[in-house]
Amino acid sequence: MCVLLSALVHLGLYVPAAAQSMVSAPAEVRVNDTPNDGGASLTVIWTPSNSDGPDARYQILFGDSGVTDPALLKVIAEFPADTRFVKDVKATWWTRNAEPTWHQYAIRSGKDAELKDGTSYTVAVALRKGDDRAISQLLQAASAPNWFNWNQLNNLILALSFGGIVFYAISHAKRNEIFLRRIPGLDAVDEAIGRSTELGKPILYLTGAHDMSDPSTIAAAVILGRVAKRTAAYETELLVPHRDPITMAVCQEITKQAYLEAGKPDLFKEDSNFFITSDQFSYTAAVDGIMLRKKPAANFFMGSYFAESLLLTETGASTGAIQIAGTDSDHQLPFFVTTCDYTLIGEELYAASAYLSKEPVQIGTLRGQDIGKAVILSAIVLGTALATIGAVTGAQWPSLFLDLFKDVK
Amino acid sequence: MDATVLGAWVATGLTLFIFSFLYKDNPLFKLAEHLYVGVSVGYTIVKAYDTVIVHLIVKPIFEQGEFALLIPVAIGLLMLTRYVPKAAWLSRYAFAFIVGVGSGLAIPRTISSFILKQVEDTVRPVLSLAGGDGVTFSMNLLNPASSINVIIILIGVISVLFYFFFSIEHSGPGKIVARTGVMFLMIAFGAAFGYTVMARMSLLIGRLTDLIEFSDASYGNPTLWLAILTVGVLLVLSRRSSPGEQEK
Amino acid sequence: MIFLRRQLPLLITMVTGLLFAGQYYVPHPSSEQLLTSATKWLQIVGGFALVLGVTSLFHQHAAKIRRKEEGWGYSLVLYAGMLGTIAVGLWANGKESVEGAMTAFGWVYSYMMVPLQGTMFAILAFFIASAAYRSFRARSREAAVLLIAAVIVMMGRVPLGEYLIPLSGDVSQWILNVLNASVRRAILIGVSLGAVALSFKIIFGVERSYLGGGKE
Amino acid sequence: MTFSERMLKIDRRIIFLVIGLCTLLPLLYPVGLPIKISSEVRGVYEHIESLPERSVFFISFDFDPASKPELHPQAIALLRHAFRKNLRVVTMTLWVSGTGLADQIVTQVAKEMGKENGKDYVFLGWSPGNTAVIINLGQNLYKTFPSDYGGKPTNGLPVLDGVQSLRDVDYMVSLGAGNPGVEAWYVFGKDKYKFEMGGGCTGVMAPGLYPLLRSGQINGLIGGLRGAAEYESLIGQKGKAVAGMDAQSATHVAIIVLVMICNLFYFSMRRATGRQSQVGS
Repeated sequence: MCVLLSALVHLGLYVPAAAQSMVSAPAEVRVNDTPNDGGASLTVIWTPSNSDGPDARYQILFGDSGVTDPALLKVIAEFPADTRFVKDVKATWWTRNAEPTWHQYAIRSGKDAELKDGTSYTVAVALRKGDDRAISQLLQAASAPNWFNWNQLNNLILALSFGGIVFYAISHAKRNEIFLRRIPGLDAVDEAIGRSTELGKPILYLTGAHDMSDPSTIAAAVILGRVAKRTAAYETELLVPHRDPITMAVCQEITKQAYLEAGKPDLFKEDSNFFITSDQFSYTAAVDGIMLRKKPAANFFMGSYFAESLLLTETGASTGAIQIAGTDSDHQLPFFVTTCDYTLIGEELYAASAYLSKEPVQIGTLRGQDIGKAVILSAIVLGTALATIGAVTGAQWPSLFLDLFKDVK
Repeated sequence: MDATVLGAWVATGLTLFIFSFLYKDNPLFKLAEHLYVGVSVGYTIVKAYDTVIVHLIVKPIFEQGEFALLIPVAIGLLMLTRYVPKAAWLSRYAFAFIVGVGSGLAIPRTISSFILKQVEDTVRPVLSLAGGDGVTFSMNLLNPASSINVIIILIGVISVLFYFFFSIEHSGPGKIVARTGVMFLMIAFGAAFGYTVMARMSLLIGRLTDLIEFSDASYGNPTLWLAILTVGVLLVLSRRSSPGEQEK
Repeated sequence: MIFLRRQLPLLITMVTGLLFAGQYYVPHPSSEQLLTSATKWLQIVGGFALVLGVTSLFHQHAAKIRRKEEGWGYSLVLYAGMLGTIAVGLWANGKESVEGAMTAFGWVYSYMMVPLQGTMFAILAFFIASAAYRSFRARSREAAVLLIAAVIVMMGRVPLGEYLIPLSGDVSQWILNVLNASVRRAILIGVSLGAVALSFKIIFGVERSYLGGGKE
Repeated sequence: MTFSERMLKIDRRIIFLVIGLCTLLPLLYPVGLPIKISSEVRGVYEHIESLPERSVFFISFDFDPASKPELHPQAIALLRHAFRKNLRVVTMTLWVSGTGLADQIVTQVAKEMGKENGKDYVFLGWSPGNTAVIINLGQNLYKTFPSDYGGKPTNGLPVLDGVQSLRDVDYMVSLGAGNPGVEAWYVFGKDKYKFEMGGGCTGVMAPGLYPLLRSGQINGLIGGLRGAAEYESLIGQKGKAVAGMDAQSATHVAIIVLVMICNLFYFSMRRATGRQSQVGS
């Protein structure tokens, strides 16, 4: 293989000297360590020549350091001369260091060219058109691993600033009152409890499939506090079947507290929160049984749900109960939306819980996320406007902004 | 009896027992359901033992001498202290490690894949310079990259993002944007519902295909006999429980 | 003691969290080596986490049997299924098949686990139909929009629908590709912001419910 | 109670029966309606079609028996295509309860196509750790899976010749029924290790993956049984998915009819109650 290749190089080299004037050697060739990578790669950059075209081809020559005879270099790549431009490589304006119209080729360590970091190698570029071939000057370079990927700078800045915003918002929320809009679903909650009282039927409240480490379960527990307070005030029976023993213990505390706050501690029943089983379908079958036997007037489904959602809400709907759901499990949302009377969609669940709990960490996080969303919203609007201007006028300056939201590796 | 024939009988029986839930919750369903939990837990334990203990821990450590792997083993064992009340706090070290690494890995990757990439793709020129026609606005709805669709996607993304905005009251012009967001959400939910119908029906088709296959005489007609058995049991059970149900 | 029980775990979370978030931006081989080792460790620790999940189930049903609670016979069935599977599994060295021939473990898998799990979810087919019949009503403008989108997608996804109304295929494709994609994208961005915020809160010890392990 | 009200409160077991019959009858007496190919599925098919022989094709079967009817036919069709193109096929699963299924699928198709284990394909098995497994595969395949499913050491297998990590994979498809699935493979795999990637998923997951499809993060998507049926038609080997499509047609149309009837009764009921309240007032 090697012999064959070097034979090819020889053939290319010993073309008549007169023909060499036809094509000019690639000019301003630069060979550097490929930036922003883990090493073992060199990048070659050179200016376009006026012989560039589909019929001309560039060759990348490679060899050990100290080689001065181009004949001893190996051709490791060959491609049409109208390809491999700097602009084809995905990069941002702060990492691009050559004109977009120049040529660029990255030599990676592989079978043809084994690169060791710190060792220098000889590299040259040749332009071939028909039988003519011209070779640039021979350059020496060594590759090295890098400590930072500058292409991901925007990612890092975004991460740091968003983190900063969240913590700032949390500390701000600890000191000040922050406005949160009222979640309409909460009115529906009160209404459902009211109706249960009128009918003298119990209320069923589920906290979802996950344990207390999931934010949606925490939100469900917070909203349970609110519901329990109302049921205490109206003296309505509350049923909370659980799938996780720890969640049950926490919810028991929350319910007790709610009854205390409502001034009816004597009405609190320890067994209104009860554990069924952690298995998905046994739990579902049991809850369905409760729905059919006790016919609660209102069913609440808060927290995280999986395929069991439809089995629960469909049975609930068949008993004629008012159903209110709140979940961040987006794959189950369609079923809740169709079978329930009111659904807190996704983040509305967290917002409702933050609204009720008034806890600075929750409110602050929500506010921080809102700011994040606002930034993204404006970036999208502004970006679309700039991209359109760029596309219509062919101007380059919009990319100064657009590159900030580009994912480049 | 041949293992396949026995398998056909067992599989058919269990399938029918579970389907009996459609009539109502009954002991046959409960039996199959608990068996399901037991078998899948047993399966997981065997797989975890074989993969983790044998192939990822014992072999590399004793055959290749990778003693560094004792560290994750120690972390894993710490996790199990959760069940010893006095030493339960030790499990925190394990969770601290897992959750710490998990959160660290997630931050830049989430930003890259789900924020930057998604914003990058939403930000597209609304008008384009196509060939020699000058500035064009393409109206082709079927081409997702056409100008009209770029605008629709833009409206959808913005209005839905706005809907999940909790710092401002949804009133005035905000109300219109939020309402648009709701409409977009409903369309997406409708599409998801429609798509899911196919998913659920596929499961049913899969089970029925097996039942049809097992109704073959070469297996001894398990589907037929077991269906008769299941219905029979259900009838007996409902007879027996109907006077008792009044008490409940 | 409080340091060991409380601060040190939080410190570990913070150090590992920052380390592995930072790792992403560093292409140097030593940073890659760190990532390789850590993920290898997580793989092994993940195995133990699986055991943890299983044990709680173990406890629960053992208690049920011990106290002879209602339905303890089913718990016995569960145990029998589990122990039987473990026994055949270990006997077969944890392989469902050897050289293409099914082992006893493979038999349990193919003829018990596969039909059981498959049928559990197949039940949903019936419920989705009955939900469609009983709840899918155009009660409000939102509900009407949802309903129409669902019907179009249902039409466009099956050959008979496309045969009856040829346009439905293209329209459902457009709904999925454009309308649905835009909504999902917005949700994805929102959820991701939430996830990043949560990760930050965990790393800096603001959110610590994952530590669990009872009260302080 | 009016007729409409009574019809709306019909025992749901009657609907169960209708759906059962709509599924069963077409399965027993298939019709075979033609299936139109969507661009999402074509994306995956054409990419595999464009791969040169002996390219490395990586499939992760990220599903369990609960999604078997949808993803099993997809897996079979993809493997048949890959083997026919003489690709080197590397398979694994991230879902523990899917290990047995994945093993069956790979063994069955390989046997049918006369492929040799270790040379033309390998099944790496399952490993715990979810996303950690993906990252670790991207760093070093041999460290993640020191041995394959059968216990053979992976290092030195001819099928893995020249493959060090996910970076050396030419095309990757995750057949996902949830998490970890297609999204996880993108975020923790492709995002950094830059292999070309496609996806297959259940109907439940599919609508959520369209943003990734739009942005080119995945270059194709096989969605549910319909996607599998399209793929089966593309490779010209009809299987379980195509056979199931008639039943799908019947049940879908049945549900659409049910929805229409429901709304018909609903509106007639509303009009009736509206009239009543008018009379009352």
